[in-house]
Amino acid sequence: MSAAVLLCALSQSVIACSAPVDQAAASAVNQGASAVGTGVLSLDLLAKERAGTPVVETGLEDMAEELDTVRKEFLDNVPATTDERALHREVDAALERAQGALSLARQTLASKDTSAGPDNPPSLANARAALAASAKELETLRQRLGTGR
Amino acid sequence: MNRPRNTPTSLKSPPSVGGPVLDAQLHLLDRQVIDVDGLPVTTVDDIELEGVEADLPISLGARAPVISALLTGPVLGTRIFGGRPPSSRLIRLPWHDVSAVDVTVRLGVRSESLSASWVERWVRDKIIRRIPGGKHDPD
Amino acid sequence: MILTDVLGSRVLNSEGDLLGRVADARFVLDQPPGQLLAGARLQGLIVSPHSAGSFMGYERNDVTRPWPIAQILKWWHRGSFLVLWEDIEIMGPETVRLREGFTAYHPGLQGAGPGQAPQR
Amino acid sequence: MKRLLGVALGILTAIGGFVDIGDLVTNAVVGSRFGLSLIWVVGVGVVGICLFANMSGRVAAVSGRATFEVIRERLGPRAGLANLGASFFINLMTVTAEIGGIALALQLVTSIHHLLWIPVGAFAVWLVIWRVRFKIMENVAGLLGLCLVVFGVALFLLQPDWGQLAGQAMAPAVPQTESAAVYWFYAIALFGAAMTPYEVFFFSSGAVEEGWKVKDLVQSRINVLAGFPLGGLLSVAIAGCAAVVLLPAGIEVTSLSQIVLPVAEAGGKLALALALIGILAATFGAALETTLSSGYTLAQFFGWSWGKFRRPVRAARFHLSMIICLVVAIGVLATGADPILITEYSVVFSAVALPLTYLPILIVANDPQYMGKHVNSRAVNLAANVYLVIILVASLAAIPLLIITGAGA
Repeated sequence: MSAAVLLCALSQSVIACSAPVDQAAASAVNQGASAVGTGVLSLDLLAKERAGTPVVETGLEDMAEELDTVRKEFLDNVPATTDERALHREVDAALERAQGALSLARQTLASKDTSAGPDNPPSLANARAALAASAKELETLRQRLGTGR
Repeated sequence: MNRPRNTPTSLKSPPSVGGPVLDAQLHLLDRQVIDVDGLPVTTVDDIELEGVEADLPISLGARAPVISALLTGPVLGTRIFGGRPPSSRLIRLPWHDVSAVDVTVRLGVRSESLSASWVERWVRDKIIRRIPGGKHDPD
Repeated sequence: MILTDVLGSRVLNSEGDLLGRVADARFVLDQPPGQLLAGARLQGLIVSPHSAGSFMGYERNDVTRPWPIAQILKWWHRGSFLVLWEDIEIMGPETVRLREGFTAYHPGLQGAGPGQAPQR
Repeated sequence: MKRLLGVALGILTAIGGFVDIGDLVTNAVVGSRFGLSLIWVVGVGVVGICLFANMSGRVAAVSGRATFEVIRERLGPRAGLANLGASFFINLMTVTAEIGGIALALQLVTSIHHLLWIPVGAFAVWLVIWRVRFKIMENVAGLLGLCLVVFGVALFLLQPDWGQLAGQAMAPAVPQTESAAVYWFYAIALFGAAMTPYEVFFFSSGAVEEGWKVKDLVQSRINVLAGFPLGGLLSVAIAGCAAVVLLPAGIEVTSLSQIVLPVAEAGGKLALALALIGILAATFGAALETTLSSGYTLAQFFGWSWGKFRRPVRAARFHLSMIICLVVAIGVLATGADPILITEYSVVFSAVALPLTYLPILIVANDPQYMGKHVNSRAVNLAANVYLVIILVASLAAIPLLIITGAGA
């Protein structure tokens, strides 16, 4: 097992070290778009009553974890030039908005479960809209940057 | 690596013999040993020869050595990694307990009585027997 | 002594020339029976000029499949021969020395070996 | 009539038992990133596993020797031990992945975090191995695994553009968003997932467990030749669902929760429930098979007594070693290691180890000393030789591609 972990760490560090900022940005945007897209699809399925809460909840949790990792890894890249710094800021902001949208969706779902705060329930529609906006933003970025592969 | 250059070129047919022929590597070593009840006991990790001493000259006309026992246990480790276990640590399956050799080596005795199965017995008595259900057939 | 000590030993003729390495030991079940099976007498050693490991014995039987693995291994062990116990002067973990004027025999086994597949 | 039922049952369990966490994850990942353009690999893998599973089953039925006894006898202790080390390591990795898969599936059903399910899943696996008869264990897991057919149904309900899917499958090409190295990396992963060595260890040991004789060979051949390709179709359906729903949405599969989304989209909650049952059964069944395979390989190498047909006290070290494997798997998963990542590595390492398993089987299947008149036919040998070349290439290319592509990232 340790050999596998070592190899994984090795290959990952090779990527992290060798990847220039624009490639890292493309890869982070690609993964972020995938995570947010999953969130949109999950909420749609929940709204259409095609999937139960456990599946959607787990899916959102998985995606939130993934986004956290993606953003953390992206932040390990240090931009050198002005252009790179701008791109870095742009992508990081988009990832942060994606994180926000996902956590809003998770809160909504959780509050629906416990029916806490009936006065002002954050609605699923709001959460979906936030996720969809983030998905659109990341998709535009992805069009511009490619998948980084 | 110095290649042998004195390999004999013409080979004679071997003399006929009065019994089945076994090549140790091909037919004995690493074969599964099964007891009289069909229970696997161990594998043949090595073979002990009686009637010949290592590196001592053999007198002309001396009787051929015979297999005194099949060996198992720590000898496997030394066979893989080198060295030799002390003679006292060899676990022997005496040849007179062997009843047949085909794709397995079969014994004519029960494994319960063999020193080769002490680890199995220890694990059984100290651990497996104490877990509920270990003594019964699966349902 | 222990058999695998001898396997892999260098085989020398009486003048000390290297002939190869011990690839296997051949036994004959023709001794007075112990209880259940005849005693196993050392008939001799199989010497391979090319490598110590007896790799599956293709040089000693007539199995030719799977092609080409059988052919490659047979070739690898070409030149193997059998020396009888009577021609062995000294046997040890490093070297095996043969007597003067030893005879080299065909290493071939008749048939597939002692055990046929048991019909279960 | 009874015989016909037996055949039908055998085929059904072979279908349900074919898919495990490795097939599930790898096929979904590939479908979501490459569409059906890698599906030809599943075909290559299925033919290979049919060939060699059949061969190992025949060796076991005719000679009574299971695969790892044969490996030790043929390769000797040194190469045999190296082989045992590699096979056992990969097998343990697969056990870990399957138990992680059980836990992830249970999380999808209950919302309770999968870390909490890991000890429960591992304990259930042990209990079944400890107490349930081999035949029942195999049949129940296999039949429940058939629920995965819902992936095939979902694919139809999604009403995809069949022409486009067929085009991807028939004229494979590297998608523009992916590099050639990543494409071939996933080709090897799919191949490794379809041909995992544990299936052969399990299949041959299972033949001994069930006491197969020469006359049972016909039925086993039917089971394999019908069951495995149909199981392979399930794999294709999983990839197809991902290709139809996830690929256009730009979703790349990284978790089990994403794999079931297309089924929900197509068939709603009922289909989703069936898919979850199927995944649970498939991972649970595979966890049983891989845990047993760990015990089989160790016991067969060292000559210990083994087998579920014996009561545990008659195969003490065999049972103890499986308990230890399960504890190790729990330990690894408790560190928070991602089961999906472990799965992806396990299928690639499986591909690396393939020649170690399949070469000795081929050699013994040709040895009249073991096989009598049931040695391989020329046609089987020809096909096996072709596969050995493929296996060797995949094995040699796996690690370099793993490093170049950063595990396909």
